[in-house]
Amino acid sequence: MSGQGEMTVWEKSMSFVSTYVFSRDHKIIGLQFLFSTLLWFLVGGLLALGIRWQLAWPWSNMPVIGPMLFSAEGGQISPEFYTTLFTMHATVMIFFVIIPILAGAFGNYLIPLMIGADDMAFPTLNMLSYWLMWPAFLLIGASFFTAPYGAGGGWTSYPPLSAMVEAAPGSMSAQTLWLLGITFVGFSSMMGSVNYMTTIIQMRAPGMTMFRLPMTIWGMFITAILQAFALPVLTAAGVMQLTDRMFGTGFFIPENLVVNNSVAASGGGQPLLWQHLFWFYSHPAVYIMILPAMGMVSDMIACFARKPLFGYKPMVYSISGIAGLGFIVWGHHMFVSGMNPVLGMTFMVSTMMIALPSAVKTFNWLGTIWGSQIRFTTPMLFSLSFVAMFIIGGLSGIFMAATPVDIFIHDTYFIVAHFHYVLFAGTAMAVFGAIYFWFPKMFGRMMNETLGKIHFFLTFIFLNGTFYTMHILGAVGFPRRLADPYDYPTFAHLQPLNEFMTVCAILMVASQVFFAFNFIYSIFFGPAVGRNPWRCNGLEWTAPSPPGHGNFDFQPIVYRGPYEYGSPEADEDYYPQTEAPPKEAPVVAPAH
Amino acid sequence: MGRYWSMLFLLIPILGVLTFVCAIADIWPMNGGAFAFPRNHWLPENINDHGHVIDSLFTFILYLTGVIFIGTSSALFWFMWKYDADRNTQPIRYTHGSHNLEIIWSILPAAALLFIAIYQMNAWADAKLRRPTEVVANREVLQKPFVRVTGRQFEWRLRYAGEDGEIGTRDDVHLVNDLHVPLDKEVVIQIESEDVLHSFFLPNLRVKQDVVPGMTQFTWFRANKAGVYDIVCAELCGWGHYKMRGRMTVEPEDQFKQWLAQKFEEQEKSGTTPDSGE
Amino acid sequence: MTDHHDSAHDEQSHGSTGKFLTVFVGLLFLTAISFTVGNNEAIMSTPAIGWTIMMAVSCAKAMLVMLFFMHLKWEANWKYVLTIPASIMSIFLLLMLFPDIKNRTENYSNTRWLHAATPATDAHGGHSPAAEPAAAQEDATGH
Amino acid sequence: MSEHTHGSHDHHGHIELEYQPGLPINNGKVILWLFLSTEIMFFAGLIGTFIVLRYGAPAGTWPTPHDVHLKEYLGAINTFILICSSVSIVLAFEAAKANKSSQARWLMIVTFVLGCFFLGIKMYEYGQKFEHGIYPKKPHSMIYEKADLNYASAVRKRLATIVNDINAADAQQAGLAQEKATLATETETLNGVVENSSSDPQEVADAKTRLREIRQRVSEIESEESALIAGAEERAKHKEIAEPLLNHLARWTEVAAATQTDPNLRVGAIEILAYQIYPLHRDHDQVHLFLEEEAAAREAEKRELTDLVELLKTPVAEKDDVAEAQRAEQLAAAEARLAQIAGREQTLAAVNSLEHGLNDEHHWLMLPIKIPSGNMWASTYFLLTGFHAIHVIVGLIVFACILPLKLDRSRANMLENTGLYWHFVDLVWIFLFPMLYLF
Repeated sequence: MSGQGEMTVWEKSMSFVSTYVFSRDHKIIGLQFLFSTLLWFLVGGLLALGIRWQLAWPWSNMPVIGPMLFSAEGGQISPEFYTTLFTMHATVMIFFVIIPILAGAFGNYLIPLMIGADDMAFPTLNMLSYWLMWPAFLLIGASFFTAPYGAGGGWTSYPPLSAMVEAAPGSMSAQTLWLLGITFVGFSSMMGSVNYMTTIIQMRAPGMTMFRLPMTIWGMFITAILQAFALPVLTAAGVMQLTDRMFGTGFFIPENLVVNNSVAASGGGQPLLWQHLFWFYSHPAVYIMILPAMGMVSDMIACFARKPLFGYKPMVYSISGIAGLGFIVWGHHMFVSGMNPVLGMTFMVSTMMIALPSAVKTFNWLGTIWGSQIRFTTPMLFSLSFVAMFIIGGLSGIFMAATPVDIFIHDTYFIVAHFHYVLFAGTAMAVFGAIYFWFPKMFGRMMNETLGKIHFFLTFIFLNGTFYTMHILGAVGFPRRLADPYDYPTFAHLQPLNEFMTVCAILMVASQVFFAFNFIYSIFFGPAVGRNPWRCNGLEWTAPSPPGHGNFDFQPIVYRGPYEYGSPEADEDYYPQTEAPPKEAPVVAPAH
Repeated sequence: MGRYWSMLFLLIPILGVLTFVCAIADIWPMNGGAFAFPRNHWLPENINDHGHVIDSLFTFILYLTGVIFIGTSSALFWFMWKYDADRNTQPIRYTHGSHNLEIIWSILPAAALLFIAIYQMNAWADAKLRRPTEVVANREVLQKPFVRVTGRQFEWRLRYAGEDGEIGTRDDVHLVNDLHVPLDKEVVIQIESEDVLHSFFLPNLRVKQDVVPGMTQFTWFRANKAGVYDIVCAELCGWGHYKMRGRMTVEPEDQFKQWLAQKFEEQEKSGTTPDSGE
Repeated sequence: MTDHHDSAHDEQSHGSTGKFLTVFVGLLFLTAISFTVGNNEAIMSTPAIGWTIMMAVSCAKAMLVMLFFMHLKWEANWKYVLTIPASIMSIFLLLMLFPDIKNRTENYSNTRWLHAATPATDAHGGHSPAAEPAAAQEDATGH
Repeated sequence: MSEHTHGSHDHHGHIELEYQPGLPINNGKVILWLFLSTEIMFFAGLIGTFIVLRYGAPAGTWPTPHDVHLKEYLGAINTFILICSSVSIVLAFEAAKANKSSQARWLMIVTFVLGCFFLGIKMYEYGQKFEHGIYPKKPHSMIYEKADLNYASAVRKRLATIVNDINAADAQQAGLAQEKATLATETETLNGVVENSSSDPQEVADAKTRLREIRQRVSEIESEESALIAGAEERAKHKEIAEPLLNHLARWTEVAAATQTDPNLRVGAIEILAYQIYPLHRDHDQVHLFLEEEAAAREAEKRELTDLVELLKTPVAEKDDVAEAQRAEQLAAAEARLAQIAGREQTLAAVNSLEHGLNDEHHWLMLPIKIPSGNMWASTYFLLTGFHAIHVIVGLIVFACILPLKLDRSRANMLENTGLYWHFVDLVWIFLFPMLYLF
């Protein structure tokens, strides 16, 4: 807490630009991330509707949004544009929504508040990590509008398709812009993650031992480790693919490929190498996309169940276990890729094992609400639905981990169902819950509960309508990324099911209007609240709402873990981390 | 509302299981309604002798996960129903966890998962590692492929070995997208790619193998039902990915031989091979 | 240890100039070893031995630099927390790439051999698996 | 996570703390070590790529340093430089810790200069590679994996382009000269018109306009011409070299490779071509065998042709117009072939005297070269050393930023962190040096 004296000095001399635009305050940066990612969430959702439209009614004009989004196509989706659609949907959702909203928005906002620090360890670096997202936003945005079509290599960008200009003539420079954009995301995430780790290691308030950290912080911490160690490998691979495209190096291109009737630059490389390097990042990345959500859900469930989190330490160990195992399971994305089949066996065993910590977490959440007193608030409903959906997403993962089964369901809609259950029904629902939960801290006002519940109800119904049916498509073997699968006799009869899913998807996107209205309305007109509207234990609830510069108007000292709800020692049913125990002298954690 | 929210969560296991039951039993409640669902919403018919392992593994995992799914989802529902703060006047159970429970619910899933992992290794090895052998001159050698499938934007080029059983000789038959396979015979297919990644997917045979440029790979199966089936490309290969469709005809061996001879004759007459166009 | 002296966190300096110069000489000596090994035809005739020696020497050099120049020898236990995970993961990444190395040549398609580099002593394309040179030839001329 | 207590008070004096979480090191050092961990992963990705491509390359094809003009001793010198700079920066840190700021500054300057030396040597090495055409390039690299027909035709195309360009330039020069001459004549006529007092004023005015135009055009022509004239001599020289190469090296090879029935001569022809352009040490013996074989074949053909010519030249008793014409044709063909063989021999003799091949002798030729696995070698070499060099440059920028500061005890932390980064750069080089120069 050494910074507070200086803080007030520079606070006075700050202009509007340095307060709200190029701010070094972690809370402003967090909100900047939040608003940017929510906007991109809208874009990603509309892109998804494009995909769904094509799958339900192929080659038909899309009303209203069609002419708006793809006026060049006259509202009809062309096959090239379809590849761009799913590439951009995934890219936007993964790199611009889920990762930055968890690590960028909530990570930034919550880490210093929850550990009792006045700011990040390196505020300027923190600011840079946000502003480095902008080149990425612009590059990938530009790649979408680059003629003739945007990047069309899928978000996995497998070479040679993506490494050779000739292979995807529609993508041209768009793919190059895409790769550059991903490189910037990499720099931004790398800066953010080393900063988070340093902050969590170094800046904790007195008494805040590692095992008194809220699960959210543990999630963020492990996520930061994953990002810091996995992302550089993707950056390296991305740079190599860039040089393949631009200078003719051929790391991922075999000798003299004849693509599109032209002989490609002399290569000698290996397409599978890209897949290894890519998944070395992108598998841990799927945990990057869920661990913070798990942390936030744990906090919300404990708070609204008014009961200590069941098995805090096992929870911590299991997310660490997920992180550790997460690095050695990437090969399960490559079971049928032509990788050495012996490697497939090794990866299969490690993949099976990673289901274990996930199971432990689920049981612990159930254990938390067992014998509790649940308050059915909007954040709680979203959190419980996270648990319910995560069960589905986790169990469907076992199918893919079993290598022989994966032969059949690999690259089918079963996979699409699986990761949408984990990422949308899981993470995105947790994020909605977290927004409802921390909104009062961010803006000093409450969001409307009724609108929130309507939002929850509709989203919950329609997301299951959309994604649960995908399992059935997958069981038939319905492949992903096909612009028009109904030419295949095997899949021709699946169109009605797809229509049903598309209707659900449209309604699901439409129900977000309740959220958008609620969010914007409440920023200005929501009922004002005090410091601790939910009566929670965390350090962030002892700061003013919203917290000023330097966060705390007193020096927080931590006496206990974050989940002491209903403690017999306390007078009320919660026991803030900063509240000194009665009569006794401050309890100090044993030093060693 | 309170505890009635748990009803929504109860819908998950009920509708979830119901969906799968309907799919497996091939009953669609809304048949003939606004969404006229035709049938066959389950694994496509398996015509590969080795494919049963995959199907039974799939159903085994489905039942196993189904039980866990029902169990956990019902627990979630029940806890939500029972421990509503508005109704439940009992004080909370102030506990930080149970060491024994943690051990139990770590070991049980671990054992189940390890069991699945080990149980299916053999199937994996059969599918990808143990290429069928044949006896040539009293020696057991790896079986030779009878056709080479080359993926190319956006078609499957086939080169049948012809009479002599060797690919790369004069009597090869060149065709596009038209795979014929002898019935009830163990066959090996050599797969390659000319340009980008493709994936050779035969849904009815439970066969899928990515085709990597620069690599020669083999896949094998034994088709046991005559008919015409789909060849699907399951790896994004460019804008025309969706139309990279092949047709596989399974027919008795004598018919197959006859057909091949006829195709060879046609090829000899026209004097061109599909490859010569390049 | 206290953080009173943030700037120079240890009063009794652990590294003296003499120690650093000794390490310096050691590094030069090790460099000389790998240079000699790399240029020694007798050793490099079985390259695996040469490679192993050189990598061992490099690891020794890396350890010297890390222990003395990067002061790890005198640091508290945090050094393990901050260095070991990355080292393990990087080594694991390299190890897992190994099984696929042979994919590049062992599963090479015959058409590729026509374009791939072949050893100089093998000018007649004898390196390609003899299975179907004719087919390969045909394909090549087709392009 | 190590936590520790300390007794009395926090140095800002806010509150009496009895308990201090975190590591006993400053935040800068923590974040720097974490950053170095990410860097380790980054280079692990790059080195992993190198290993996969190096050991996945067809056996025995990876270029030796000699093949690609890589000097081991330059790598060794660079290693030496980096080790020296590591020592100097660690001593600078010690000096700063001991509050000897001027000594620290001197040591930092030494480090900075050493870093610049390292980059200088690297640039020299890169220059050498570029000069020899060893770099990946779009759409097709100059490096070919093997000497096949593709390669031979690429050489022929390049030579033909050179000759065509020269011819085009010559033709342009001649055209310009001719235009100038025409304009000169026209000027004389127009001058006559202008000077003639009896001319129509309108005509005179027109003539004057035209004269102005002509003067402008002539100055244009002269400026264009001057470059062409200046290059004429060089062009002539180049043409003298390139034309025989095109005819007797490239075309000969292509014809031989297409028509020879003897497989040795067929393969050998292109191998010889590749060797003449860029001699690989390992190919030496074999190419000489090929050369001998070709020479023998050539001698045999020459003898045959000479006999034929003699036979054809001996007068025949019977006069037959048709037969006579045939004989003349045959004679011309045989003599043309003999001339070709003579040209081939002459060119070969000239080229064989070159020690380092055509490309080295005449950099402007820029002919395609054959280095097995050469493109992958160049890709990995430039990737690894390039990223290392970028790290060196970043280090130098950091040095440049801290040099103006007073490097006393208060800045020792900054110096230590800079040093840690610099040592990491050194560490990477410790592994790159044997892998790239000695393996």
